[in-house]
Amino acid sequence: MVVNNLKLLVGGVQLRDGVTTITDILGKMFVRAGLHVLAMEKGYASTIYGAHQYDPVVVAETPPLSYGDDRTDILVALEFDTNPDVQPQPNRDTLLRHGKNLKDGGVLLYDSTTSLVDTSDLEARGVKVFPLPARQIALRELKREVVKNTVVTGAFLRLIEFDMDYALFGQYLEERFAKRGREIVELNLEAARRGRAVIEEIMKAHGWADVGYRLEPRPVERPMVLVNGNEALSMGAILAGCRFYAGYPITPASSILEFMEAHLPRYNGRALQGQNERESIRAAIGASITGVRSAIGSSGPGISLKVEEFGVAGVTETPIVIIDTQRAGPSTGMPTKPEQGDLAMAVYAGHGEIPRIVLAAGTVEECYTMAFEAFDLADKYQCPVFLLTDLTLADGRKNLPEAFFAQQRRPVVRHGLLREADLTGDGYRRYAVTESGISPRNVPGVPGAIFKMSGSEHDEMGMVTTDPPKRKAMHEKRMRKMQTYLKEDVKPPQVVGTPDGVPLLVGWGSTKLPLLDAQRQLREEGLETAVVYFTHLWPLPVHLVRPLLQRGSTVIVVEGNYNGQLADLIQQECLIETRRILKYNGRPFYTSDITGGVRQLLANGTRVVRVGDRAPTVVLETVPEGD
Amino acid sequence: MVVNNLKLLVGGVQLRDGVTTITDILGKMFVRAGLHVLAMEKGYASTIYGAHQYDPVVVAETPPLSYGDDRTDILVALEFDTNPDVQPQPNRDTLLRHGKNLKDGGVLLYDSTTSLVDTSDLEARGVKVFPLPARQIALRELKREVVKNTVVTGAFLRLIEFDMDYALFGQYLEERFAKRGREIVELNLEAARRGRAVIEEIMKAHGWADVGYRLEPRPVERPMVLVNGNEALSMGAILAGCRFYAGYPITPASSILEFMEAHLPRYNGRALQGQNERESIRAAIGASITGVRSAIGSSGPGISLKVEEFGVAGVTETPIVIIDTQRAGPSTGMPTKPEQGDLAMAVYAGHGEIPRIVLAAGTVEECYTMAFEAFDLADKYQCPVFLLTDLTLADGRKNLPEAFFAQQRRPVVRHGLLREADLTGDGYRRYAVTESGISPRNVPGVPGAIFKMSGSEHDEMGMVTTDPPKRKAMHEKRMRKMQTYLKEDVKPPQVVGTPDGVPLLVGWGSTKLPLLDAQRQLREEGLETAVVYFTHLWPLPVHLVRPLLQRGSTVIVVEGNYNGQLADLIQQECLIETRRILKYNGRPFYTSDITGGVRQLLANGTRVVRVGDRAPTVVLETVPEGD
Amino acid sequence: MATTPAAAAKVWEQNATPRHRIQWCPGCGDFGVLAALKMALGRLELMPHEVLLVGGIGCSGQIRNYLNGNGFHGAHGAPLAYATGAKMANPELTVITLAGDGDTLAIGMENFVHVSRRDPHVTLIIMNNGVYGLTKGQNSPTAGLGQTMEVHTEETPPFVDPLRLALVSGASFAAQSFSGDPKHCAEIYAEAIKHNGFAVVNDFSPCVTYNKFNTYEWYKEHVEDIPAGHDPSSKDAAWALLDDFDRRGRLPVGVVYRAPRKKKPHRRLPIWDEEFADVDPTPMLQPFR
Amino acid sequence: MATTPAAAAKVWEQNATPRHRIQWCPGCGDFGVLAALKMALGRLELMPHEVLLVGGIGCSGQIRNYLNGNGFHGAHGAPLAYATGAKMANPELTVITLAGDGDTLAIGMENFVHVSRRDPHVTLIIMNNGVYGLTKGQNSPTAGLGQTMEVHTEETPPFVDPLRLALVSGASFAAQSFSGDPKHCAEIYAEAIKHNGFAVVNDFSPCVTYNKFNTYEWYKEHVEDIPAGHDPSSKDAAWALLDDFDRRGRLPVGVVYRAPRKKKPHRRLPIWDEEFADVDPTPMLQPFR
Ligand SMILES: Cc1ncc(C[n+]2csc(CCOP(=O)(O)OP(=O)(O)O)c2C)c(N)n1
Ligand SMILES: Cc1ncc(C[n+]2csc(CCOP(=O)(O)OP(=O)(O)O)c2C)c(N)n1
Ligand code: SF4
Ligand code: SF4
Ligand SMILES: [Mg+2]
Ligand SMILES: [Mg+2]
Repeated sequence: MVVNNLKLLVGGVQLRDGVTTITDILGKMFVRAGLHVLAMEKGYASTIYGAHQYDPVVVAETPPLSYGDDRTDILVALEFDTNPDVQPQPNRDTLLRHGKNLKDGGVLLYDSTTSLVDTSDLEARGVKVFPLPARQIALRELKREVVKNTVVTGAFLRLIEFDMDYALFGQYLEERFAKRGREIVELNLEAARRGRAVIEEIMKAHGWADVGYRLEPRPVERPMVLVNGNEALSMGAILAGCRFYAGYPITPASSILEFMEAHLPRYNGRALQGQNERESIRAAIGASITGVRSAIGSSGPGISLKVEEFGVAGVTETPIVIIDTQRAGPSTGMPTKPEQGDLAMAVYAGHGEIPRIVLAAGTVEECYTMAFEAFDLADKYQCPVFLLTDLTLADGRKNLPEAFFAQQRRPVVRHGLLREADLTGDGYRRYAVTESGISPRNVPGVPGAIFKMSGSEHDEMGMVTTDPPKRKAMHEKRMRKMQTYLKEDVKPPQVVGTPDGVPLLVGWGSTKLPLLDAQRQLREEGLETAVVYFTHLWPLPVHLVRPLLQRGSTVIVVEGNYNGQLADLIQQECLIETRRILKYNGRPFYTSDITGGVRQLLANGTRVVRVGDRAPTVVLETVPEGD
Repeated sequence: MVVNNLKLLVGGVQLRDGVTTITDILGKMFVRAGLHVLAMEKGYASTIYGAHQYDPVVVAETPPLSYGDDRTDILVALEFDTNPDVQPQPNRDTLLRHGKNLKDGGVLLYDSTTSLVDTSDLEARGVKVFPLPARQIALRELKREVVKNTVVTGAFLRLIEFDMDYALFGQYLEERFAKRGREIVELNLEAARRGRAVIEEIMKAHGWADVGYRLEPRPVERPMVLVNGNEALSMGAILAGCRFYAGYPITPASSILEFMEAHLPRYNGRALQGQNERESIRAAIGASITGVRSAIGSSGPGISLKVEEFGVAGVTETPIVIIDTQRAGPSTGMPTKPEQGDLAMAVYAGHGEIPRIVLAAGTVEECYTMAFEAFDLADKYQCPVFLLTDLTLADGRKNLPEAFFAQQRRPVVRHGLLREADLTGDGYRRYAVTESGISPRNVPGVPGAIFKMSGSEHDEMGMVTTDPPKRKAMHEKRMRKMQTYLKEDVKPPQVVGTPDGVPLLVGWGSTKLPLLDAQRQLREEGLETAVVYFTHLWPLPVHLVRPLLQRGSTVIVVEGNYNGQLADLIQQECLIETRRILKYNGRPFYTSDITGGVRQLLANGTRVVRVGDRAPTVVLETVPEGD
Repeated sequence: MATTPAAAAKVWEQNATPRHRIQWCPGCGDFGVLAALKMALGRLELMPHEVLLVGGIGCSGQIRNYLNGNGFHGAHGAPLAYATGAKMANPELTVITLAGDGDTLAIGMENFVHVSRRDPHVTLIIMNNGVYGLTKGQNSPTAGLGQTMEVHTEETPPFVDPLRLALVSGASFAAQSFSGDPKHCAEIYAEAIKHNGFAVVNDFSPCVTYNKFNTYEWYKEHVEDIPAGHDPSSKDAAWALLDDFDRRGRLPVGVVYRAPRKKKPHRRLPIWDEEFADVDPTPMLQPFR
Repeated sequence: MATTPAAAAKVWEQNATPRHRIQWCPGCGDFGVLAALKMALGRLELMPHEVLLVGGIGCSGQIRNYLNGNGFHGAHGAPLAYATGAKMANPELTVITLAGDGDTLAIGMENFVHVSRRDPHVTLIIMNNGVYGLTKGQNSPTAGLGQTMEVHTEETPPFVDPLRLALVSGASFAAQSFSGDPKHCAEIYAEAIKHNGFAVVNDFSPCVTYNKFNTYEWYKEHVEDIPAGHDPSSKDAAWALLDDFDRRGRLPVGVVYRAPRKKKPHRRLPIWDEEFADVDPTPMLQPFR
């Protein structure tokens, strides 16, 4: 019996089967029961209806590091019908795609409404199979198709022997449906009980006392919430003083826009759905000119379309936070799949050269904390600050103590925004050439000074000039901000382990957890490594990074892209040779990708290992998918 | 007496004074007389009227390498009035800005219509000063203001004792004006004679036999033409088979569009002035889909706005040539000033990773020859090919033998464009996964196959997919083209000199001539160097570059940008430390910038020298300039 | 051209990619557009290789894959510009742009106006559902059709009328259709494809998942055929018709405007080696001598 | 507000940057716009610090530097979008966008249409000269005004009428002026600036260097004041007026349309430390419990 440690995967037909309705309910209940949840692999397609959707959820007693590779303990298949594209049985997507990753001795629960599925191969591996005619029960017995998922939920709760008195489930239903009437709450409770009944029958028939997995509530010391990276980031942004946010809808950034639209007005802010990619960043720049902390959020294609405006912000010295929830590119690429392919764009995009700061969050926690940093840095350095996350983080859910949000919150302090009283005398120069590169910032509307901002090269007053010494001085002033940042604000990479003489596993972004998990795994296998994890990517603090990396025996950069974009930066800036483990197949890194890659690299002289040929196995000839 | 070796600078008020009308006439005449002309520093402002404009022209008996630094032999100042912005005399822009660069013993010719200028300081340096009331002669004596420049031309010809029988000048006038009537030709000849008369009087008054400079016609072995980089590039493109060109007007790329609009229709092609930056590249991609060799041309801001489409071309595998006539950025920057600031953008711009080839021309000749290469490579590799030039080249004029164009022309061969006969069987796969990465290319309209192209990740048929192994295979197929290119088509850097054990002067783009001139100069001063000059920048042929650079004693990269973008690429790819001489003040490199920089670098341990604080000296408090 | 009308019809009826499930929600209006396009293309006796379908990005844009014919699919908001370039380069192709209201009228607005002015022989079918379907139902620029707004704010602008915008911008053909009636759509599409100029068809194609206001029922109550007496060659008549329908709270279905301009003929641009055989550089060099 | 009307007028009359020569060709229409703006701003008794001038890129956009008031100048084609953001963030500012026909109607078309829909209290003065002045006279989208085109081709589309486009897109104020008559311009600009919504003024501002067709003389022959009886609050009247002038080959000058929408009031967004003092995160966290 495994207690409080399992990986559940729920799959079904997108939109129709309500996969995430189930994982949302369960996630909330687990967290309220004091358990830890990590669900970073939400799998969905860039079409609204009909494609296969899945959502793996790791539940554990302590905060899990690992996504659990592609191994699954309990598989819940919501499809009630067959996939017309594939003839041979079993022919439901969830089973087809994830069945073989089911652990020996694992559990399968599937909707058997239209037919039973031949699962003899699974059963041969000791998998306990539970056919549940959930849709039929909902339709025929309860006359409401919509409760089919509650039937499944009830069945699942029984399987893992969790919340058997429906204390948590009942509470959830109350919160959700009480307003709409008692009958709905009752109907759902009844549906859950029917699902449970079917499970109990099957168990009795097989003589199973349990299924080998159980979740047990833990004492709740600190109240927890379950949030994804976009939610954490949005909260961080609002608490950091962001009061204007603009975005054109795009996966996986849209949910930030939706959060902002829902919450910003409450805080006297405004959120704008741009009519296109450029309108959104331009409006945000316009808002920022007036002194408002402003941000935009998008993903690859939307960022590419905004490139010209980074230069505008850079030269006019307008603070702007640019959130890039990376997805698999290039071009439209794979809109619902993760990748870390936009680092080079963040660092270099645009003609000519501007000061810019590139940060990347690697965990849901960092999505929150780094939002504060991004707005503070943008304010201080009056330049674009990129905050990179990726689809894994954007959609990935994790429980966090509520106290975390209060502890990590920073007060809003507007460094260097001049007030009327500061504007004495006639000589206000918006672009005064200073030692630090930072010029005093006024905003229009404050009496005492008027000023001109320009994206053309200009003098200290903002008047256009091409005078060579003036140009040189102004360009150098702007670029000097990066030196000041490196002195005053940059953070070195996080180091886990002792780097001396061991292979360094270097990463950034959402590879953080898999890296730490791989380190743990390798240690168990007798190989010590140190993890060097970057959050502050550009400008690269060479003075901190180079000596650090030189301590290791070899530098292995683990990145979710083709070239190894951080590895390239390290080589360029530190002149240190890097080796690379790269994955760009549209799936996050698994622990085994990294451990396998490290072993391969160390075994031979290879410089690059490109993982991801295999997982997850897909049997369908052609995967139906949209854009 | 210096014969056939001088640097002339003509200056005046933009639009009003017709600076380039004079240099155009003179340039043509010099070339017809068998002399060599190099005029790479056309100085103009991003406003239409009123700013200072200048055009330095080097004339020599053999093809000159050097721009002659900022030294001038003969200064022609066309302003006839004073600059209202500046009180102290001498107060005409040309004199003010360029007077102190006039060589001791040089020559000054200026329009004295409104007043004489106090030039005693120049005269003290032995400068021969010729006040010429050109506008007054034109207005009062000839009753036609427009011939004021012909008066100046006549005077200038007399100064340098060139074409004294007006054989060449008369021929030019015939060609230009004969259609509009004999009187105009006669009027201009008379104007020239009046200018000459004034010079002769002054010379007589001072007792000067000559001014110390003379141009003598040379036997014309091969007929020459005088072209700028944009013209050479446009001709190359058309002869390379480009039949669709699109651009949104932008300095300094507009003249390519104008050339294409004038000439393409003659060759059954079409040129499109886009209504915006995106329409132009998108229309060009649309044309390319149908098999037409297509190109777009723009400069920094326009390239930044097109970034998303590079990815589209990369993933749909649509050939497209992207001409970037770089200008000083970032943002609107300095539209009429040169810079080499877009290399990183060309290499990295866009989210995700695509195959792309980045070439850069360094001379007017290479603008022509590399156009062929760009279109051939785009065709063969079905990807975006960037051809970088810069404002120095775009506007810079040089004489070339007509034979050069015929010799360097390449026939149009459409590698790999399938015809109906090639399309046998049912199995045409637009994106077939091949060893080389190159898939067979069909175009719509050819019977025998239909196909789908997509910017979303796709399978061999072009159908959208997110299947991990398929994605991996297709992404790798695309990126593999770069390996094939490195094997089959890349060219190593050009090496001038013997690189072993000497400092290597590394460059790309329009720094080529100054680099060669600096090498010559340093050799004269006893320092041997080798010039390593890149035309094929990305993907960088590490296998050729690394061993080459390792032969030198130190690697000094000379670039017109702030960071040292090629230097960064070299460090990243070759892990070789670079030192840098950088200039980004909106002016081209002078020989002395490089020689001075090299000496500075070698004298101490400095890694970076940033030149250009000084030249050219500008006295005006604020330089009036637009965008 | 196909050998026989029946053969032509058949060639279009087959699914372009039979192994692919159609990824629209059951009942999505785009099914009607697909059916209608198959009819129209069959009726016009075109062969698939002669056709280039340029798809937008959105649920709607996927139609390019469900339909025979060559397909191109690039950036969001860009299809009209690709189509213009393709048609300029090869006037022998039948070029059809199939895109959503978001793609065409939000991010693609710049192309919509300018391509209307340029008037290439390109057909545009807007699969207008009032939402960004594919990104989960946010308001598109046509959101709010049939509703009045009392208080305005920058965040929620009033809807755009694509027909009026096309007319003002210079489109030479403007029609409206309702995908709930594919047969009628097919007639309109066929007219549009034949039109020698830029032909805009604003197709009401309900999003059953995200637009709960402009439903099939709502459209059925609001669409009304354009009266037989309407003279589509008159711009004044077109405006009058739109005004009249507006006043009555109705949506006209049919061809509102059709006035082909006199066009300069163009040939396919050279692409084959032999077409470059005798290119004489002299006219280009001449001015530099 | 300035202390006295005379003081206000004076503050605007001074050159913003006296050390800078004005970089327009002698006779450029933009001089008239500059003079008119000085009059209008003075008359409205605004203080320079209350004003944000967002300039386009072009000869015209330089006007931001010749005029008192704060200035912003970013990418070509973008000023309306910056202006919208600035106004949304700080409704207390007077935000005026000054841009060319190329900036506004070519590369900036997407903003023109969408900002017309959004209707922020922003004034747009298009300095319309039919060319891209700053890049040396290429045709802009308004090129060809007053000329008829016999044969059409994609390369040279017919001109855009900014007023009709603004009206169709939803602008709540549309006017036309001729910079040859700065006094009249000033009246119109003042009306536009006061209008609580998006106000488009299409100003005919001749380019004496590159547009040899639409000259001062040509405009003088073609412009005609809008008759006193015109009711600008009626959209029908506005269209009728445009149609009537078109038919007669005349260009109306004055306010064509003015119909303020009912707007949701907004306050300046918080920017000072103390405005963030009591921000309660609970409503955000609540749903995740
Ligand atoms: C540059 C860019 N921005 C945003 C997106 C995300 N996106 C995909 S489809 C779409 C809108 C689709 O709406 P519409 O064109 O109306 O098509 P529908 O799905 O309604 O048929 C958006 C915003 C994208 N693909 N590219
Ligand atoms: C992205 C970009 N593309 C092109 C340009 C070049 N450019 C500068 S001004 C201009 C057009 C100006 O025309 P208009 O807006 O009508 O202003 P005018 O000069 O006529 O007043 C262009 C195309 C640019 N600055 N940025
Ligand atoms: S979401 Fe709407 S538009 Fe998209 S497929 Fe479903 S019904 Fe059609
Ligand atoms: S070029 Fe035209 S628009 Fe520009 S300043 Fe001269 S007259 Fe004015
Ligand atoms: Mg839509
Ligand atoms: Mg203009």
